[in-house]
Amino acid sequence: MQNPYKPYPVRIDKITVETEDKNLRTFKLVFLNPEDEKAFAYTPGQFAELSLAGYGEIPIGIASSPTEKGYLLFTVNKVGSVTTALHNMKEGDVMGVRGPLGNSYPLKELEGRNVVIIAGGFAVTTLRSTITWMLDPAHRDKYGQIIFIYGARTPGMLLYEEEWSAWQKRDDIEAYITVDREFPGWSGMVGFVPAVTEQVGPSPENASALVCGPPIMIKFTQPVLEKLGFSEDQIIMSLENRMKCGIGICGRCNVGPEYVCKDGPVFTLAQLNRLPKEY
Amino acid sequence: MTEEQKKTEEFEPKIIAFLCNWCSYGGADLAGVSRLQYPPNIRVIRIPCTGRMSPKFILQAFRRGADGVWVSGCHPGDCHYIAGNLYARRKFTLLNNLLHSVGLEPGRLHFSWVSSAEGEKFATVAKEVIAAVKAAGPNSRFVKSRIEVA
Amino acid sequence: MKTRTEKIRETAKRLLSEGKVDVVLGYRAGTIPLRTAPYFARTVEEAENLIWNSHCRINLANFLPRRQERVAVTAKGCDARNIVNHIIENQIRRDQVYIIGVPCEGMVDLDLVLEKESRPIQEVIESNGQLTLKGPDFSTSLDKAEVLRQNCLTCAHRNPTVYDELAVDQVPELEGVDRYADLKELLAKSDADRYAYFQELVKDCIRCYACRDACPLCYCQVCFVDEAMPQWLGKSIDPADVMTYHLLRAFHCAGRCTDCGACESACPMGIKVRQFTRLLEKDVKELYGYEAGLSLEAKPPLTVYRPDDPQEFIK
Amino acid sequence: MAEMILKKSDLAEFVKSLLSDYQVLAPVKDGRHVNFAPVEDGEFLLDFQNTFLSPKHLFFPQSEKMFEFSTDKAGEGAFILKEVEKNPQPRVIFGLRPCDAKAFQILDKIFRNDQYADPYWFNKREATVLIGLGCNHPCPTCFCTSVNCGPFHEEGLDALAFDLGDRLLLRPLTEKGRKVLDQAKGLKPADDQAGEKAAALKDEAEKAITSKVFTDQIARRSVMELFEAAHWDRVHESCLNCGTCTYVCPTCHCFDIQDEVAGIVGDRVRNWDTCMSWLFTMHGSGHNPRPGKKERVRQRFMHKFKYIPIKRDGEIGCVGCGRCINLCPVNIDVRDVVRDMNA
Repeated sequence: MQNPYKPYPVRIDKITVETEDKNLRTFKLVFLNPEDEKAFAYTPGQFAELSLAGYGEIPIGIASSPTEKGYLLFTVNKVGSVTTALHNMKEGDVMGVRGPLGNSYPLKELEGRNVVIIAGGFAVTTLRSTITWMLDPAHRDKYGQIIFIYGARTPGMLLYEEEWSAWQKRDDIEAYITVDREFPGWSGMVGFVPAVTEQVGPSPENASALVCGPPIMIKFTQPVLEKLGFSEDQIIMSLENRMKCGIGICGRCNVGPEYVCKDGPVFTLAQLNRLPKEY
Repeated sequence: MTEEQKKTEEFEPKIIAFLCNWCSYGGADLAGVSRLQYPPNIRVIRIPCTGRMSPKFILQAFRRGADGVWVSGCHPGDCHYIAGNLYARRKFTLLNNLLHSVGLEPGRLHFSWVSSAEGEKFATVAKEVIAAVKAAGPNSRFVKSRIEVA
Repeated sequence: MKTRTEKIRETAKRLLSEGKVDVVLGYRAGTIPLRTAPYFARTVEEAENLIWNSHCRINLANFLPRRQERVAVTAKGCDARNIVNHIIENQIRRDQVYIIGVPCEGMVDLDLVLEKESRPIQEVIESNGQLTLKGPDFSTSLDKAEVLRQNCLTCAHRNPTVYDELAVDQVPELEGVDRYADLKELLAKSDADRYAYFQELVKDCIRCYACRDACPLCYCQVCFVDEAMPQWLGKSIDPADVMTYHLLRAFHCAGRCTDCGACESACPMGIKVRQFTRLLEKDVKELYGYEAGLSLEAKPPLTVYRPDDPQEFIK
Repeated sequence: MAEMILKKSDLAEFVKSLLSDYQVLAPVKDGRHVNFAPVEDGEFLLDFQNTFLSPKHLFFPQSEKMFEFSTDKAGEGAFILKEVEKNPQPRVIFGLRPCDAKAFQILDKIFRNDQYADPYWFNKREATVLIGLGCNHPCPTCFCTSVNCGPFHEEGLDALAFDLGDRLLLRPLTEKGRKVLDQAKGLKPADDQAGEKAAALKDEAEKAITSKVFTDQIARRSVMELFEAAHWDRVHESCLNCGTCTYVCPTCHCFDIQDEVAGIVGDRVRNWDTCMSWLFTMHGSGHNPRPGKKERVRQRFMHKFKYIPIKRDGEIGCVGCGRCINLCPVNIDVRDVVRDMNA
């Protein structure tokens, strides 16, 4: 019997400090056994349990895209005991990755449609994966217009500057990057994500919106999308809850009958409206 | 020399000392500066005041394998925060009794008042503590060992 | 003479109908024999469900912290002491709580009853100090005095000391009881024996924390067992962790415990967890002359000191 | 293979004949309580109500090692988890109550979903043969007949025993059960009379269960209708949020995974956890999706009576054993809660 609790051993290849407060770091992980990489076949929107022997596991969205071969990227905020231990690790250290876990963004169903991607703060990780995947030459033709709206509190808190600045230069994606207020040296957009979304005004026509961000951003973005004409089926969100097993057994991430870890983390707003707000 | 004595002789205990910043830590410093010798079994953790001591710290030290714990602060009346050590004294009394009642061996848990001028006393008490813990032998009570489950 | 139940209902109805309190906290009958449940009566009709019998083991003071409304509580001697504790510790205001004192003749130890009668009991009748347990094909009579909880047998304050009214007349306090006779015997043993005794005592612990959760003193927002940075104790069934839990739980009750026995009554495994708290209760009384919850004025022993407090053990 | 008869005086012979291939567990008095323990002869109980604790710990111990690892950086393979060798011994559990067997069957469905199977549950589960013992005298708190179970329910069992007084009727139910009964000594083919008596016992026991609840309205109502019902505002009031009900429950299965380190070796351990705990759902950010007693109490009952049925083909996550009713320190009676949910 395959043991679904057993992590693949990986080596930390590179650690990138992402934000000015140094609380967010991106870990580039390389499998110790090359065959494990094949077994770890994932799609954007999925997550994995990062496993630190002696500290435990944490569920983190996969920030890299399957089109980026040879490594996995995870961007981790330092909050609890496992993430703190992870932040204290060094390049070359060995840890574990268990997954891929959960469902993914409905990339198949999105084919032929316009895609609006709205992200706030460090919830952008799996959306980075999604955009990278969609922009890959092998996939770009399958999707219509791609609009990316991304905001953070300050310019220094924006993740993946290299990626989004490259996307801003492309003509096959509209990237709107915003920060909460004016900052010296910031020449981009200013304003909260919901306001910028309203300003950009994406058409709901043959479109779906992928929304991921802090609860407060979701709370105010949802009405904007509804005003623009997006139905609850067209709004797709990714949840997070405290998790342990990641495989739909241990019971703590339940939202109603759904296991966020296995049936989610991606749900349409239509699905969420039929569930208790226990997330 | 009997077997028992030999064991005690060879045994080098780990002792965690919680020292108050203003008095006993200074006392330890003075003992060092004065080149007073005492065996190196003591690991010092500096605390702001004995009033800061929580029973959690002491239990945690034993749980993690300390053979002895020593808490030391300012003499009554000398507390930097006026009465921290006097409040602490009541807590220590109750905790000391509780731990001994539930079976902590004599000689494992020590309390003292050592001022920053008492380098001599610090070294003396350190020797006493170490001798007592050595006499008690390696600690197995309240110690967490590798988990034994199915 | 009216029964305690009748008096309590009467008082509750009066308080509710006069608008003196928003809720009366008492007990309702259990859905199965030998049990009661804490009950929140908010209307005169609901007050009809209040009862009093020998199975009111849970300490109702436990439900007071962080309550906003005005609340009346039916309180045994120990419950009242715990309410006093809460008032001293600013968990509830004196003017917010109306204490209906219920002088108490002791509560029955459920485990002890079930030990004496293990067949399925369908009905319990209590009268004249006798419990009659009835099953489909049996009827057993027990002397209530034989099956009282140990803390009730040695109770020093059966009558509430602080109250707004008494439901019934005071009962005589017990006399000539040595609360700590068994502890003294235990403490006379060797440290190895005591260690073995306490290890054995908690060996069945399943870490459900019912003892903590039933205890009125345990109202911390975050209990030390849930703290993660640092994690003070592991969460697996491990003897050192289980013991650390019980020691720290007990220590947190030092100088506050009224020996109400709620912890022990709540324990599903029948562990005598009071053995830990009683050690501290005994010391607090002997060393600092303090018994928790007897007066609103007295300062709890760990919040004060005397320059000449005993310190023989300090070098 | 047909039904067999085992005289109680031959129980020791029966048990001994299995010992070469199996460890045999049966109900024995353990201090004040009855629990399962290894036996080597006929010295065990047949006239008990039920074991004090649910026997789920036989397959799902409160603490179980999953992996071990070294934290010695100097050594080889540091920080890489290694599976702990598990070769569960073949076991026969004799005298299991039908409700607890039904609970195992529910847990089988929970520990295996369309993608994953839990090796720790199944390695022990599959190595075990369950011989149940029907309840001739159900307790007043039993309500198994209301939740797709009963005093002589057969689901989850490999064989079922009927206590006919001085002898037992053994009914094999699965291949595994047949194999054990084939091997066992002391058995004789059953006569018609025994079968009739067994049927009568079953009938009588089912009638003796007067405690009833209904779940038809729960099944009909939507998650949100049940979730938002007003009665939840009262149920939790007396709850202490201790873990007693979940730990004694035969179907509660939520667990936590913890790393325990001692020196330079460590173990990844899984432990029972409880939805009654504040920490259970607490996010690292400080946000708690189930912040209060009301949400936590509601979760437990909704999980058992609505969520599990939705996810596991209508199977109710309760078998009516009554342990939580007997052990709840504040007498929260699951039957009352279900009545409220179904009202």
